[in-house]
Amino acid sequence: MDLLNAFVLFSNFVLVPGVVYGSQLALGALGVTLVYAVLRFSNFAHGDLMAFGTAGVILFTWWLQSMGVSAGPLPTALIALPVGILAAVLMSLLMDRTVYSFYRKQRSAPVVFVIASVGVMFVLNGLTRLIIGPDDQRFADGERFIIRARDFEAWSGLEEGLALRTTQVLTVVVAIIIVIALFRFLNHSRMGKAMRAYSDNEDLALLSGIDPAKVVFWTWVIAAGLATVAGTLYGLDKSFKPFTYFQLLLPIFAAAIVGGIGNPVGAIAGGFVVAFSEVTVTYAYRRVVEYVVPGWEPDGLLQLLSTDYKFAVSFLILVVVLLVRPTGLFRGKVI
Amino acid sequence: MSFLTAEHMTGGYGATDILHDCTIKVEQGEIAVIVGPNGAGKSTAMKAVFGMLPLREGRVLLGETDITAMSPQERVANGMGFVPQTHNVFTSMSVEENLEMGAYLREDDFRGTIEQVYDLFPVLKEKRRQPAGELSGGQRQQVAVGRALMTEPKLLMLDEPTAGVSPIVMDELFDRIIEVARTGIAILMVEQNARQALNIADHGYVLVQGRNAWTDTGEALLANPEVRRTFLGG
Amino acid sequence: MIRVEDIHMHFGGIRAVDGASIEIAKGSITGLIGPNGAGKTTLFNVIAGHYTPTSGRVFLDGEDITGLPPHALFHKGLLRTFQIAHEFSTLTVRDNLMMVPGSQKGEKLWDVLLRPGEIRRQEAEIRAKADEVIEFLQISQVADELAGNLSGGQKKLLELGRTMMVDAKIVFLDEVGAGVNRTLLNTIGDAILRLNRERGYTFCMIEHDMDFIGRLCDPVIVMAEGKVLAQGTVDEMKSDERVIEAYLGTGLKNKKVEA
Amino acid sequence: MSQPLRIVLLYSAMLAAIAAVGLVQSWPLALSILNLCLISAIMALGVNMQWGYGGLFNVGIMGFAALGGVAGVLVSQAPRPEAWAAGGVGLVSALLSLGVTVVLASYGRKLLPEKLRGIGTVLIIVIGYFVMRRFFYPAVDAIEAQNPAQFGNIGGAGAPIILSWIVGGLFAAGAAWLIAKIALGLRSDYLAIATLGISEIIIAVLKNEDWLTRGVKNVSGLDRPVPYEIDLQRADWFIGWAQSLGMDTVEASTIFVRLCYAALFLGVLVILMWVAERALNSPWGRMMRAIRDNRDAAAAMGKDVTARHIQVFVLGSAVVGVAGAMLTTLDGQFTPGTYNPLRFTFLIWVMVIVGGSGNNWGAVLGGFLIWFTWVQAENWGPMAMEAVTGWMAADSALRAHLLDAAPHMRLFIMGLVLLVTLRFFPRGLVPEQVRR
Amino acid sequence: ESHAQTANIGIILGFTGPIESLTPDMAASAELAISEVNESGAFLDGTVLAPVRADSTCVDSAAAAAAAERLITGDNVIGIMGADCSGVTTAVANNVAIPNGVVMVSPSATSPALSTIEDNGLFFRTAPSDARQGQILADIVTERGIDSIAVTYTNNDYGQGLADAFQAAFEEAGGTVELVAAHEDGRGDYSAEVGALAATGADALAVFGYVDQGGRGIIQSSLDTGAFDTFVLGDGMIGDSLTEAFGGDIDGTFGTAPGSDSEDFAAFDEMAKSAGIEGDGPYRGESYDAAALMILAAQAAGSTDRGAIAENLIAVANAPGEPIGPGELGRALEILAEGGDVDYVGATGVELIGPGEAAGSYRELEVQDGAFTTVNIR
Ligand SMILES: Nc1ncnc2c1ncn2[C@@H]1O[C@H](COP(=O)(O)OP(=O)(O)OP(=O)(O)O)[C@@H](O)[C@H]1O
Ligand SMILES: Nc1ncnc2c1ncn2[C@@H]1O[C@H](COP(=O)(O)OP(=O)(O)OP(=O)(O)O)[C@@H](O)[C@H]1O
Ligand SMILES: [Mg+2]
Ligand SMILES: [Mg+2]
Repeated sequence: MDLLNAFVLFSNFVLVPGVVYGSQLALGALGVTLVYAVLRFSNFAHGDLMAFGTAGVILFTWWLQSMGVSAGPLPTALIALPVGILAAVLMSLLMDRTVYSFYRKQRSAPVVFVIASVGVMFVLNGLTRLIIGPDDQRFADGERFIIRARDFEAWSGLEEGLALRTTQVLTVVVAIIIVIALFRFLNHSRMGKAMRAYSDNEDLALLSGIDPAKVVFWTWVIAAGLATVAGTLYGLDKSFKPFTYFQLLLPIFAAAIVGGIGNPVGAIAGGFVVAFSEVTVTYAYRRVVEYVVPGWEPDGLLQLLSTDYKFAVSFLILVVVLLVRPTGLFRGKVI
Repeated sequence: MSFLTAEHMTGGYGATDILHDCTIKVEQGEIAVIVGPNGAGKSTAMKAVFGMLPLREGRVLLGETDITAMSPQERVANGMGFVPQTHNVFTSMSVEENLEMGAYLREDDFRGTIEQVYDLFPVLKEKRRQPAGELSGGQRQQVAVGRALMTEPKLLMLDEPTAGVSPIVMDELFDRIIEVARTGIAILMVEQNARQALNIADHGYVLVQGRNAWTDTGEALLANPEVRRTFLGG
Repeated sequence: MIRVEDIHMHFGGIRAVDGASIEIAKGSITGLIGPNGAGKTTLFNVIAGHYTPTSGRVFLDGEDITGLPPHALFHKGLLRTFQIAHEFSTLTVRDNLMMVPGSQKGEKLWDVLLRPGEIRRQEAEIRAKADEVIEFLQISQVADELAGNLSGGQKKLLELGRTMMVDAKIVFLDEVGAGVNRTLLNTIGDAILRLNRERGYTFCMIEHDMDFIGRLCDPVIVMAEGKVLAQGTVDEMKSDERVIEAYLGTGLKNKKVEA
Repeated sequence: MSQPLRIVLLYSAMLAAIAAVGLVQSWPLALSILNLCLISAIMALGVNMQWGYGGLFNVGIMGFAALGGVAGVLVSQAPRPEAWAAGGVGLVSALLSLGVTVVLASYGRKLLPEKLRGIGTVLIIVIGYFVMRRFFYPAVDAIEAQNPAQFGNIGGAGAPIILSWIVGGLFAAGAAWLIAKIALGLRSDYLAIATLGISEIIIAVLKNEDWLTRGVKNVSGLDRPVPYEIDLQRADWFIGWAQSLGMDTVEASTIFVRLCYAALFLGVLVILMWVAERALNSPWGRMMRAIRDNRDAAAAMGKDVTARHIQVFVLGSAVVGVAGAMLTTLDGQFTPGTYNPLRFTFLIWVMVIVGGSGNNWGAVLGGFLIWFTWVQAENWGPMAMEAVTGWMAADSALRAHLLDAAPHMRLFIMGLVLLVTLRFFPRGLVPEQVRR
Repeated sequence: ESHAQTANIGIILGFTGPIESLTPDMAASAELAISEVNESGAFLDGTVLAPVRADSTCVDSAAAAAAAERLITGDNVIGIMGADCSGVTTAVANNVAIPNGVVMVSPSATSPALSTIEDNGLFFRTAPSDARQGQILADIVTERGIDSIAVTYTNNDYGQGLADAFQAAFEEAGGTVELVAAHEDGRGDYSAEVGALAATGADALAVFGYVDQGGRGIIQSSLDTGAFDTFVLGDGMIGDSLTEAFGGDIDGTFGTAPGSDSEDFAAFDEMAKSAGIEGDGPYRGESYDAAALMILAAQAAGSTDRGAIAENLIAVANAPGEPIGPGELGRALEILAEGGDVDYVGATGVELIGPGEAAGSYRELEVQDGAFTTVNIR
């Protein structure tokens, strides 16, 4: 019984939030990793692309809501998703046409692309705020909870409650689906292989009759799609604020790289590493321990490290991982 | 009117021309070999034929059609296959995937062709799952040629296919190339193993500093003492 | 001079080198041949310190050098070339050569700031030396070209040239011949012989061109599947059944039919 | 266009732009922009050493700049004996026990028998950690209890702040050396994220360890290497001097002070530039480029790649540290909150790449251009927006909305400038030159 | 009048960066005061005031200083409303405003260190100091019989200052603070903080942050995980967007916000809303007051001379004189024009003590049926 309580407590404050945040990072990291794998640069504009796409979703969601459309228990945003994705895709393609394609022709060094993407980041940053403003926006609707902590206590008769939110489940489910889909796509579809070939050796890809334009096109379509989905799920679960999305960039990159950048599986793993290293290390284990070891009343909080260092810790763990596995958990690319 | 006609090619990578009025022709079912000192422009000529080098002058005809303006991947679609001298495998992809990429444009079932390639280069079959980047130099070379064969081209261009392959494989390779030619495919290759190459060549081109120095049949060039001394190592 | 004892080099499941033991006598030109994937290059990488072997030892003049980093071995007079050319692509051909000599004053920051004079003198010497090598390799026309822009063969020549910039004890050549014009290759052969005779360089070279091997090498070591298959003079090897079967083959089957 | 000519042209264009600010807006503004340009240029120079020469992808610039700032505080702040009396002993013993732990741990690895090695070291570290906590927390609490509103930290050495420029360099160098020892085995983006992580850790420490530099409570009112405007405005000699020039005393004083700073910064930049140019154009520079091109081959040619990498990483970081200390000096305060990757890492990278990595003149120019834009975009943005919305009805909702968003055009314009420059100078304004 | 001359007032706030979502309303509020004055036409015989905005970025001292430099030497403003975050505020004050003898009135910088800078009587702030609010909050909490509490604060000098003050006072009064955990604004996820805070099993959670920043995130995930349902809020957390978001879920939550009596603030809020300032972030009232104070001081001085404004600022802010609430600026200008005295109270009950600091009184608010209601004045 106590063990069960301990477990529920732990899940409620560590497991569930960790998994959800992890999946959110993972979805972001997938986009970053894909662009890196195919176009060979770290795309700093990804965070703001997420914000841009999500802004699109939000605006359309509002319109739907004003029209009285709704997805029942699920958030209306899901219906609006395609619109946001379309917006993000068009924007990415525009940016590629106007910015990146030039450097591809020039065969510029990856770092030039990176800096160009910083430029794109600034531009998107401005545009997003121009469209929807810098403020916090709420667009979640439908059934917020699947089960609330109290209801759970009542239902299970335990002392500890476990809350589960629609958005949390949604996030995880979508994450799983997308990962599987993407994985099959890259490894088994013709275009997927073409992408990998192109990323490996551009000239030789030409000699195999691969059309670079197509590859680039699909890469952006997928990346932008991922960005919007990730952004929307995140916004539903937490809340939407452009600045926060920019801030997300760091953990996302951390995830992608620690997992082994250029490797989808790595992105997922990385997402969870980062998320859990944030949550577990700074969690105060006193009450869990009290359940597990009855009779022992520790006076401290049994907190390994104060939350002030949460961000630092996640990076520390990241560095350690890299020292053990220099190209990430799943053998990422080195360019 | 030959199958491939690349005439008066003049151009280079930057300001200075590498090729000067260089002409190369290949007939279907024939093997043409380009030899010459290092830096003569052989690879450049190949790239030019394949549209990977801007030409200032000259034109490239495939059959009747003028393909001078075509992009490389369009040329592939038109039945040209090319094995570059360097960077000629997808290092991060498995051997098998490398071959599959060769067949990228093919709609039909290419399992058969893959098997043929494996018969030609048995090592590759063992290593089919290994990333090409981890292969030995010679093994890579075999993958590269295999990839090009997968496209089932009408014109096959090889830039030093035998560089770094062991004698036994080299002989196999030349045999295979002859067979391929017999099936009516035109073959254009650059070789430094010039003797063996000219041995099987119908036509030979000796390139010096981007110009055609000698052009003749394989035997004739092999017989030409001047050529022997200066390019074939006596 | 070099003694290699039962080297194993495994990559995951792959046994690239699987218990090879060889001796390279001082002053010899030893040939190392064998089918593609036999483990020759890997063995070189182990000897030259690029890989630390899974097991086994390497000795240079009786001193155990297993696992020493490449730059340390360089200073002990052990040089190597790369099968797949490793040029410094954003340096000119001349700079590629000039950067080679060890213990250059100009590579110490303090001296750079404090002793410009000396450095200028030293640079002059090194430059002269580099130009000699360029001259010899017949690449003067591209001396100031970026190495990245060289032709395949020219890159191979550059590889060789770098080993000629310093006085080495022993030089490992990994297929310098591949892709090099045969006439030029002969002159290179002569040079190797000269360096060997006059300056007492020891050479160990991987080659697939049997004529070239034949001209230079004695003894010849044949590797296959990570092990030493046979060893002896070129002619012995040429007639050795196993070697023919595994490596040499029996020449072209279909001779070209006259059109 | 030959490189020297190009350099001359671009540099004079840049200075003209700054002068234009002086003429159109005001000279104090122009000068304060110039000062920051100089500091940015030095940072860019440091990063250029690491990336341009060594090909090291350091994304931890922020951290090194911050360490430079710390030096500013620890050097110049007045000593606070009462704080040391309160917790000095504890602090020192904490540091000692830390040192002892490290030593024991490292020796333990060698001495302990194979089996015990793993657990042994861990044990030593854990014990050491707790011993350290024993001393550390009481001491820290004692120190932070000392008048927290005003101080609550260990104070400084009370030395002239200009010394901190050197000390800051040393701090950064020290940290860089440690990091290099740990992380330089990593390649490209992996090194990047590692350095980024470490810099985030540095900032986290500075934000939360109040006993050191008051954490987020900030340290302000650091003393200056140059006179205060107020004093000048009261000094007769200055007033007279200003009048003789026919200038308003207040403006004269601000201009004068900024000129003093400019002189100091320029001095530092010139020295560093001299060294950097010497190094880059020497056999050392050639060796670094070779290593950057191909580590394996360089190693095979007898170059100690790791040692060189550490060397250039430490040097570059030191330069950034110096710049960091200079910045703190100019601000007259140390605020950990200031240090965010966008401003102190990515912006510097933009400077280097736009300027032309691998080329000192380029990096410096990049520092000037990007900082100039960064500051000027602040009012170009709204101006542009005014212009765009000018034709709209004064009360139109759209116009209001757009004007509200005007400040964000700052980043937008920054981005445009960056993209356009990079579009026309893909290899940077002054690209690395091929040495023929 | 066409021949009326104009004067500029600088408004320097972090329009981009961490608090970009708070500043637009703050600026608008300040401009509200300015337009109110312009409409009255009573300022210095019809001089028209024009607001000039500049971006402090909240974090980048150097950029902020440059921006302020522009305002002062470029646009020659008569005074500066700002800056916001203490870091940039100090930088601007020390390096630009004070050297140039320009008045600065910050609506939000609360760092105690600012009290001690050598400001030559040029630096003022309408935001009350943390120490006082901490004390008051502690009293309220104890009175409500809560004796164990967990505290989280936004990791800047405002948050930490308030947290420190609160902790001291609360423990003084015999309560126990189980855990004090900082949170960074604008982070992606706060489950770590909430997890730790929840583990303390404290009765309530004190949140000293900003209403639409990390503070909101903390409350959100506390509610989601059922960790806390009663919250103690600092002034930065008071705002309708909070109640809009969580409605009845946070009934019983209470906190403090500056303001002598609720009417004044309500009046201001009224004006603000009708002027199209939808948001309800913190510091809007303070911003309005800051601008108003400068203008009144100028009026009292009878000129837009920078020095004169500084000399008169305290006088107009404090008694003696006719108390002036929000929306009464026109009247105040009249009085001053006639040489009378005013005691500006404004939206937040301004009272400047010591070195130009506000000693405002506080309203105690509580969330009842999903809306903030003032239950007490302190
Ligand atoms: N890094 C690596 N990872 C995995 N396998 C490797 C790696 N390097 C080499 N191998 C394998 O080891 C074997 C020997 O490679 P090696 O390059 O030594 O052959 P080689 O004798 O040089 O052949 P060649 O004459 O073609 O150069 C090959 O089968 C190759 O696939
Ligand atoms: N990318 C490039 N940019 C500039 N010059 C180049 C480039 N590639 C080759 N060159 C120059 O063009 C000339 C011819 O090069 P090419 O590769 O065609 O020679 P090659 O005949 O193939 O020699 P090899 O037998 O060694 O392959 C060489 O002098 C080389 O320096
Ligand atoms: Mg070639
Ligand atoms: Mg090999």
